[in-house]
Amino acid sequence: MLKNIVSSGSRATREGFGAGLLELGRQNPDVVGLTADLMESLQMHHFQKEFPERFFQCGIAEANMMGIAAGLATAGKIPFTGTFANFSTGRVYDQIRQSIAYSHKNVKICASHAGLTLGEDGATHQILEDIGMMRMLPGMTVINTCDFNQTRAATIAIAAHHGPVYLRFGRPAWPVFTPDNQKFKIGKALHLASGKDVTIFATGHLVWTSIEAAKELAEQGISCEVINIHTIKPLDDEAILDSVSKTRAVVVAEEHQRNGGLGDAIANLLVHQMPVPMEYVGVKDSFGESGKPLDLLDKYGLGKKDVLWAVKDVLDRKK
Amino acid sequence: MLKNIVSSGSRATREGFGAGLLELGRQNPDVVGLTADLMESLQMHHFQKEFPERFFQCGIAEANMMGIAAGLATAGKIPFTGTFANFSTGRVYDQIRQSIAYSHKNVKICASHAGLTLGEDGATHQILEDIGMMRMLPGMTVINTCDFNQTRAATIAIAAHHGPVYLRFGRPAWPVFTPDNQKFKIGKALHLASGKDVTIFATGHLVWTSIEAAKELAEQGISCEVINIHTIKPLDDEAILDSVSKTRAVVVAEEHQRNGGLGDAIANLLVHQMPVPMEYVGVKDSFGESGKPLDLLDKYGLGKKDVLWAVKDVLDRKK
Amino acid sequence: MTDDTIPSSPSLAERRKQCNFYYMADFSKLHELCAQVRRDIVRMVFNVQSGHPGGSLGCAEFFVALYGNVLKHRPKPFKMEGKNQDMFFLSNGHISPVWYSVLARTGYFPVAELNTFRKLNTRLQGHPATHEGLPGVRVASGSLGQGMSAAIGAALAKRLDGDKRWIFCLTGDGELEEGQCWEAIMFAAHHKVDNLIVTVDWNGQQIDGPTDRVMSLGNLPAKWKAFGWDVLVLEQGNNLEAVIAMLRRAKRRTGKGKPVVILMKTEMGYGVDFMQGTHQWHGKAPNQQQFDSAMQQLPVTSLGDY
Amino acid sequence: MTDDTIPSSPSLAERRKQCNFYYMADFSKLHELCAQVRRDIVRMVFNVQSGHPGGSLGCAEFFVALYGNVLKHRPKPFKMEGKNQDMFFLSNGHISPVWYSVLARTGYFPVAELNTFRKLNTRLQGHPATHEGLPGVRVASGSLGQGMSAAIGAALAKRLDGDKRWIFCLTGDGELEEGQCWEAIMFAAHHKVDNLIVTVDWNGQQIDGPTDRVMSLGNLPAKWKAFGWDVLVLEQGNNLEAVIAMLRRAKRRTGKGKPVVILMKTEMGYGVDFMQGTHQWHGKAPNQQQFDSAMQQLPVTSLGDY
Ligand SMILES: Cc1ncc(C[n+]2csc(CCOP(=O)(O)OP(=O)(O)O)c2C)c(N)n1
Ligand SMILES: Cc1ncc(C[n+]2csc(CCOP(=O)(O)OP(=O)(O)O)c2C)c(N)n1
Ligand SMILES: [Mg+2]
Ligand SMILES: [Mg+2]
Repeated sequence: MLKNIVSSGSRATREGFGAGLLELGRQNPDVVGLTADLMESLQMHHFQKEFPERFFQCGIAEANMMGIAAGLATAGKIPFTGTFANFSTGRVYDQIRQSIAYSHKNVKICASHAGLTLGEDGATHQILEDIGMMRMLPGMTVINTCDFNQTRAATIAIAAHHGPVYLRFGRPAWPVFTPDNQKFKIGKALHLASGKDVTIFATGHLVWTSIEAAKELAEQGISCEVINIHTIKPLDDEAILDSVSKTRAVVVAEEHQRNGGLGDAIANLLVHQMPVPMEYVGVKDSFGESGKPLDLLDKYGLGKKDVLWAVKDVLDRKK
Repeated sequence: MLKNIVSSGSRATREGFGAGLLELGRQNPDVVGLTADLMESLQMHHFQKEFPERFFQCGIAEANMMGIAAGLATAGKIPFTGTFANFSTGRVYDQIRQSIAYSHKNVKICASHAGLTLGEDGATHQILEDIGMMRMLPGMTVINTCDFNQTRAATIAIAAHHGPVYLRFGRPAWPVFTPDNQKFKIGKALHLASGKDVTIFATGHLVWTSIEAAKELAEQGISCEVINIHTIKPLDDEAILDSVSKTRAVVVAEEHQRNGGLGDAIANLLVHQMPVPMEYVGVKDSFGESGKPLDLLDKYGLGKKDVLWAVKDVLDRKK
Repeated sequence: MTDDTIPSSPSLAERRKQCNFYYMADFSKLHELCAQVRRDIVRMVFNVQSGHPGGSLGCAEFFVALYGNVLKHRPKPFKMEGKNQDMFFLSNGHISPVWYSVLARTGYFPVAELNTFRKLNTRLQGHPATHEGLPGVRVASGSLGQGMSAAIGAALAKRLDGDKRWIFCLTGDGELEEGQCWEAIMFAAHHKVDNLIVTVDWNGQQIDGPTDRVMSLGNLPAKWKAFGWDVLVLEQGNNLEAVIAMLRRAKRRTGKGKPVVILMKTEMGYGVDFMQGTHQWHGKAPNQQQFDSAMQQLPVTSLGDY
Repeated sequence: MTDDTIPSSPSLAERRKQCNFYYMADFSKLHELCAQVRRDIVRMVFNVQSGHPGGSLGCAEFFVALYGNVLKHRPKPFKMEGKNQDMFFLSNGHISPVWYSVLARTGYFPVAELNTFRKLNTRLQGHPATHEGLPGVRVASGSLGQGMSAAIGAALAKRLDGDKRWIFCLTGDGELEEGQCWEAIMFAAHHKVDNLIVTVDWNGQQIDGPTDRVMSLGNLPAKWKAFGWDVLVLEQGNNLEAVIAMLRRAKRRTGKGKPVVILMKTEMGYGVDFMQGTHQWHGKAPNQQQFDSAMQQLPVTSLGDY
């Protein structure tokens, strides 16, 4: 099963967003776009070109953009906001909280350049806390997609879901390995490979990393279940517990702080339902820095080797 | 031991902050205060009256206040910012992140009116995600005090600690039960009562609630260890693991979302080191509402009864 | 004859009534409503010993003028999307008492519900919210500085839809210290959002004192003008006729490529002598004796207390 | 004779040297430094194929004027608290290349370190940071809109300490769309922070296009004036003498109860013909051919490449 998962080339997840948004624009006249002076970084220029009157340039004013999106949603539009993940969350948390989440507004907060793989811009831009922030908000749907195809599909899917959504994706070209005609089901974990020794739950860019690690582990005789948790909230409790009841050892891999993210979300579930040994692959309570995406993942412990070690550590503890 | 913990009356934790800040003002000429149009709510008027030239009224502009604090700290001052917990965190997360945490600034972010016990102002003001946000920030010290005396002591202690601190306290009068001449040790969990069946880790207002619950449980023959986790970051791993290795069942009680707060911080530690059954006493992924503080705690599952149930639930699972 | 003309035309009132729009043509009734709203405010705040009477009292005329006479709105059934209606957004959410009173008394929900203000399980939250489904509220407010942005979004949507009605928004003056307000102000001018009328409750007060002392807004008209708005100054924000006339004038100024702002001078606490002209009553409830004194100053009306 | 006088006095240069303050009296040397800084910028960005050449090139004169001539500063040992020195805060952190080049070439750290820009383990982060201990940087920037606030805080501290030196700050013009800037601008006027000189890089460009199209700043001088600042407009922000003269003039305008702003017109990409006057090079690196062309336009100087 693992062997069948292969990459068909590399494309940025944010391009998947751009493609999905353009399609949506054609399907649904209520879909509108907003950006805060980062139109092309978000790949929203395709939409803007075809639907200029449905696209709102907000300038460098993210707080106002969130409020405007809330107002547009109030009047029945489906606004997609686009800026970097840092400026989509921490910069505007209170605005999202009050005007969008608490007010039940149908706003899609679309966030690119999340995590370390942003690369050279460095720590001020490399948000590693956004999943943590967004998953604390009642009523928020939190999605972190793993490749171009999934991001495109998720973009289209969230328009059909009524309610606020945080859609997180990234900057660099990244292996594409999910089907290009997939249907995206919010809240439904994707079972990528069956195994019996340990379950690796991964999200975003680290899904591919985890697949690669699992392939290597398979050669060493370690059988990993690999599950793509694209939706961090609502969490697919059932899929998680099903898998863990079998493997009884867990590794969680995410491009995020070890505090507050998917790791904590799963730990929260497991200590309540099924306490088992867990290891996290994630940033260890530090800021990032400038560098090339892969070098950064390596330095901060988010590489394939780190997934391998985490699996071995957790298997040691399982004994 | 539990029996000896009695309340000597009620005072608001924020008054402890006001008293501590005034004392600090007298001790240390580098201490300066800032507020964003909430001077008396924060009880900073005592300081302001005595040291008007060292107090900066920022108006309703929290983002700017955080930046100004960073600048004051750069030049060697020890700024204490004061506003509601909501406006101290979510409103200004990116400013804290870049200008304070990432820049290693010696700023003390002091936050009142945290949680449900804010009362009638309702959900827009009742932040239940602030601990979660602040504990994700590298280098941030996160403290949530339990009564007047502890808040006063903590206020004084954080001035002596170099680095950014988030100090969280509340609005209502609340039982005072810790010594009035205490020394506050950042990062050192306070062992309040020894027990063998379960450990209750509590923070903030819910420490008192947990003590009351533990007293009642003692009468029912259930022996609770009660530990006051006033410092959520850095977490006192040793004290926690020591206790859990004995009781092997954990309840965490906090005036916060169950997602992202002290519960998740302890779950994170335990799944890595000592997976055991846990229950959370906290808000279950919902916004608050207007009402009286105790009624709200009751409705949202943060009352004494909820600690009792959580203990019983976890003991069931421990078997 | 358009609805911008003063005095108001009974035929318009009739037409609106037939379509189930709310409209009050009779000025003496509007005055009476103002008086009753003031009683409601003080009673609500006294009742739960919490809330914000000062700003609420100062804005009674504004809300009565807006909901009683200027706004084209259908209280029942309340439609979130407000298509072909005027929409109002309250940014300074702490003055919820005056809004709730006027919403109730123009038919959005039962007047008796005012009695639940700020109590557990109420729809009348301390700060206005949509969470419990209170008719009339479209976006929550309370954390300051956010309402104008939402109003602009709604105005853009109307423009997209070819809907010719107006968006109204009220903000506090202290609230203008929030940077987000200036983001919104800049945006509205740049995008020529000219179906929008913002009113500033220019009472010169905020929590910690007079605005001039806490964080001066300086030359406020000059600020708005420099940001590209059409600026109207209303000196008599507590004069009902003046407020109505100004709101109508503002409507006539729309559609010309500029957003319109009314800088409305009001007196915080207006109508209750000891609350008047001071920041002290921004967010404080009267005690029994103060309550009695206020009730004496605010005469009973034919509308009746809730 | 004060250090505000032009042409600069050799004796002052001497005095400053003796106290280990940096000071460059010779204008031809300052011009040469400008030229070298431009080479540094393009080489740094080309080297890692990332970074922001446009705004950096446009601000070369400003940084050389400031660090070479106007600022009283001691590069070594760098003191975070900057007591009795002038302090500078860069708010638009993306133009780090120009700052790093000037910091290195005025002695804050080895010029060779420019070669590490944006590479793993560097102190020269993509956006300026204190985290790795780079001398010269006091507060991180990159997320826009925050630097003016920090500068004001430092200015307040100097006032408390009776320290008579100045605080300087540079912000982008697009950056002024951030509401926090207007909070800071309002604060500084209200608190009469008159030991502060803010400069705006008024290049009329931002990422998505000309500022006028993306989010117009409208009448920018009127905005600052309405917010209570003493406003100076510099038409020739890429003329070194004009920048120095303006910075000195600004210093003379301080101490009078108002914060001072210089609206400095620059050309984005100045000095490299194909980068000039467009937003396209805000954050793009040249390819080999473009790099060669740029290097031809920016002559080698006696200072030498890093
Ligand atoms: C973001 C934010 N900061 C602070 C507060 C606390 N607060 C509530 S009302 C108020 C004063 C508002 O002043 P103004 O807008 O003039 O209203 P008025 O007092 O005149 O009613 C403040 C600071 C808040 N609600 N939101
Ligand atoms: C808060 C925030 N939002 C968005 C960005 C992305 N960004 C970086 S530079 C820039 C444009 C800045 O324009 P300006 O200040 O005029 O600088 P210039 O392009 O002229 O160098 C933007 C939008 C950012 N760094 N920070
Ligand atoms: Mg006011
Ligand atoms: Mg610019």
